Amino acid sequence: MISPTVFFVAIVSSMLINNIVLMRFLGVCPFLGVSRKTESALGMSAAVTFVMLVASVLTYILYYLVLDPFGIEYISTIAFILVIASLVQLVEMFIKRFSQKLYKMLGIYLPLIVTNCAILGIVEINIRENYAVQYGFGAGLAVAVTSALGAALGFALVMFAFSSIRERLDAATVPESWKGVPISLVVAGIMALAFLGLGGIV
Amino acid sequence: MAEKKVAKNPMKKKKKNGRLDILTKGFIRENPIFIFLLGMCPALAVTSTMETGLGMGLLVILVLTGSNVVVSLIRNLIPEQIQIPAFIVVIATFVTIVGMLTEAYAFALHQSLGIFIPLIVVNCLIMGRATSFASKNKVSDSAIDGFGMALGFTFALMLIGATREIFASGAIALGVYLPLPFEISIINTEMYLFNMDVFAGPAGGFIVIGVLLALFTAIGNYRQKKKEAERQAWIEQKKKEAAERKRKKAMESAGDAS
Amino acid sequence: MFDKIKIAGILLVVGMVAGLAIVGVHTLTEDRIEENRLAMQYEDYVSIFPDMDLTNYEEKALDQDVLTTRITAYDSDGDFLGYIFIGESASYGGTNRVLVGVDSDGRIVKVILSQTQDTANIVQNVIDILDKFEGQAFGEVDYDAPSGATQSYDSIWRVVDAVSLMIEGDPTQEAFESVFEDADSYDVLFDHEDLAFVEEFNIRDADGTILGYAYEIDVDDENTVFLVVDQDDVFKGFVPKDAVDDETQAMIEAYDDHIDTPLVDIDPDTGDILEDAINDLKPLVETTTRVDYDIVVRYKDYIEDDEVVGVTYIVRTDGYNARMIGEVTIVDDELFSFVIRSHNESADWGAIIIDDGDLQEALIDADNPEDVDVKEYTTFDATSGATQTGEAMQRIVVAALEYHNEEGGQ
Amino acid sequence: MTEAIIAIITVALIVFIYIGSYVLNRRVPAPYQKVDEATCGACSNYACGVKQKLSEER
Repeated sequence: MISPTVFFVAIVSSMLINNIVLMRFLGVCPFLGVSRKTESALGMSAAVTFVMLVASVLTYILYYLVLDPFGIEYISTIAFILVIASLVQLVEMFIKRFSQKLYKMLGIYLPLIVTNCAILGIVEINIRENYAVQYGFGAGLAVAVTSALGAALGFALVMFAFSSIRERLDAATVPESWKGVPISLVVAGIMALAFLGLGGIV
Repeated sequence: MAEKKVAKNPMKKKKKNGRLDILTKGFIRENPIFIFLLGMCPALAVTSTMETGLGMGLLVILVLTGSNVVVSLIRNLIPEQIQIPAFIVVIATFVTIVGMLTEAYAFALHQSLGIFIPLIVVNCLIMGRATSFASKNKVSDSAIDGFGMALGFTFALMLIGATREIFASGAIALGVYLPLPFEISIINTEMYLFNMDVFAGPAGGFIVIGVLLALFTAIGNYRQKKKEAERQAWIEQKKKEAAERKRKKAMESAGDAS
Repeated sequence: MFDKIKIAGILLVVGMVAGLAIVGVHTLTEDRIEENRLAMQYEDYVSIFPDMDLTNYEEKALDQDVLTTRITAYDSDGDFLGYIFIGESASYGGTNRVLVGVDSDGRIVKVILSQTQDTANIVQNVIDILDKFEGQAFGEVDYDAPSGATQSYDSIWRVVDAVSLMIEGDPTQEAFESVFEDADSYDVLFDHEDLAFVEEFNIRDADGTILGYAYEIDVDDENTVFLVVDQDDVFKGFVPKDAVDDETQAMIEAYDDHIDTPLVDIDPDTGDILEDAINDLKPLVETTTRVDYDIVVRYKDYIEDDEVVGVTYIVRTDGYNARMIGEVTIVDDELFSFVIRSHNESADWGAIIIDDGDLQEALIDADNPEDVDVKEYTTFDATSGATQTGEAMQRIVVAALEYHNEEGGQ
Repeated sequence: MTEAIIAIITVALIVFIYIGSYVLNRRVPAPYQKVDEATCGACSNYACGVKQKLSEER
């Protein structure tokens, strides 16, 4: 039996210490691209959270029930990206069919997720962590999903904070050549410095 | 009267050698990182040293050239409606293969790039070239385009990597990660006291790319202003010439009338 | 329709070609990748023992929580260089793989963090401090933990600690080895209360066969002695754990004459704690049938007219926090009493149901203890610790009954 | 050898599923929605259906 602290550490470390955007450099494209407005940042975060959770479950099962037993781990890259891509297609289809409201909220962001390295990155990291070997298949799945949730929350946190800063930046007087992405990157660098300090938590 | 030197029309495009242009446009004019902001994740993650940046660049060269060739080859075989997913399959296959080759022949590089090798799959640059160029052009042109674009990408990664490495360690080493027969430092300032570790870390990555982007934007702005000024000057001259011609004509017609 | 079939066909062809290409490259590169992975391991080995002969080393898998492998290193002349212990230990980012090199004098050569998922700058803090291990002898390892890297550092420390225990030896294990040459491992059976000895151990050889039993006696705060008997309860002497003072040594030696006599035949008259221990153990030995440590120890038979009417079983299981030991008495094939003799459950959760006693009563009264719904007795906490404590208690009763029914109370 | 065949079949199967789901998704029409063209133009995603629709409309 694994103790509850494992889950706590998994959430805290993947949300704050190994923050997916600022420490692991995953999902930088949406971080820069969709963070101009707080509203769209939150929409993107919601879509990422949902897809990330489902994708970690699916790929974990695929890896430990198919790829690992047959010794064909080497096809995991192509298998994972295609699983994520088809997942996104199916989710988009269902949302289109059954909930117009939800589609209005998430519709634009769903296709963007296929090329979001955050999802594929977290899925790969979860497999590399060997949770199934450490905790057993079932508990390992729980830990993997927990740390995926932590990563998604960390993404949402940084997206929200960054979009708020950018809304202010738009109103600030910035030298001509620094306007837009360059100054945002420097701001992101300062945010990364701040997150560096969170490393002392554990 | 000596003939006045006529200013060239800056708006008229210089005639360019087609293939050479395809090859070189990725360097500055259409640089994937500095101009289009494509593939920012690897640009931040694997550029703590120049050599890892170079290594990543080499892998992208292999994948992008290969996928462009294959996409261009099969562009007429695949029905329109399933083109994009078919391209993704092609790219994912190439990435898997290149990943295995790296692990076999450049193990240190494979270890240091870590999960960013499989993540080449989701690099927008590769899919972007496949849809916007390779699916519409000949095999040879697509190959050159892929190679050139990836070369520009490599150049950008190396520039970022070199900047970060020199600030972080005061030296630039080569031969640590790539399977080269030698291991040397290209530049060594020997100023160990002034090393700033933060540049090897995440914060340094963001800041360096930000500064370099601002630099590129500034250069671009300067060029554009220069071009604008040239254009203005040319228009002024043309106007003057026209006015001159008009005056002459008027004088001639006045002379005829008299 | 034809269009759809065409698309499906193309899909399959694309998939097959992609799969073929990947499999092809895999078969080409497979061996080389394997070689590279080995070479990476060797690199670590060589950084510990530069003279190590990579064609001649022994690798032994260790059956231990932290340490996974022990490598015995020789130099090119075949001379023994030392051991490399490989351990895996959890940190916040994932599992850390740690290598500890130990030379033939039992000193640490080097500690290497060979694989980690922790954040780079935290890892750097830890690596900076690893040099301090170099050259230290086990038993007196001194270290400064770096600030802000607690989890990463602890995971390394756990491995060094485990190596230390393995090199320094475990005093308990060594004491047992002085009696049984083949002694390889031991388990704590259960804690005794109100007796001269406090803990009972069994001693096993490498195959897991039980060689004998030991009872820990705390003579005073500093001197600890084991009373050892073999499988047939023949007295094997008292052995000291660690070093003992002269007085205790003299007490032990007074019993040397009795070695190899059945315990029940010993009738000492020394008046010290060792005599109490023997006197306390005698009745237990007479009535105890040991089955297996993890399942059931048949403890006491109640005999009336030469017929066994009741049996007490000691059952050990894992509770929420640690080992839990229960005593189940069965009279006339029916549950008579059930007491938890020792546990380590937290006072807020698990201990509440144990102290409460309702679950014990319910288990005794039930026709079939397996059917008792533990959750009813842990309503204050439906999710975690308490439920598991309750389930452990239920397991104890069920195991005792099962064993009793199989053996027919014989 | 069986391992290789399983690998090929797995890849083919996943490709089939993916492209199948893609085709199915394309057939389901998206509910009409107003898109902020300026934000949309700044994004360089190839797979974005909204963007394709916008360019078709133009």
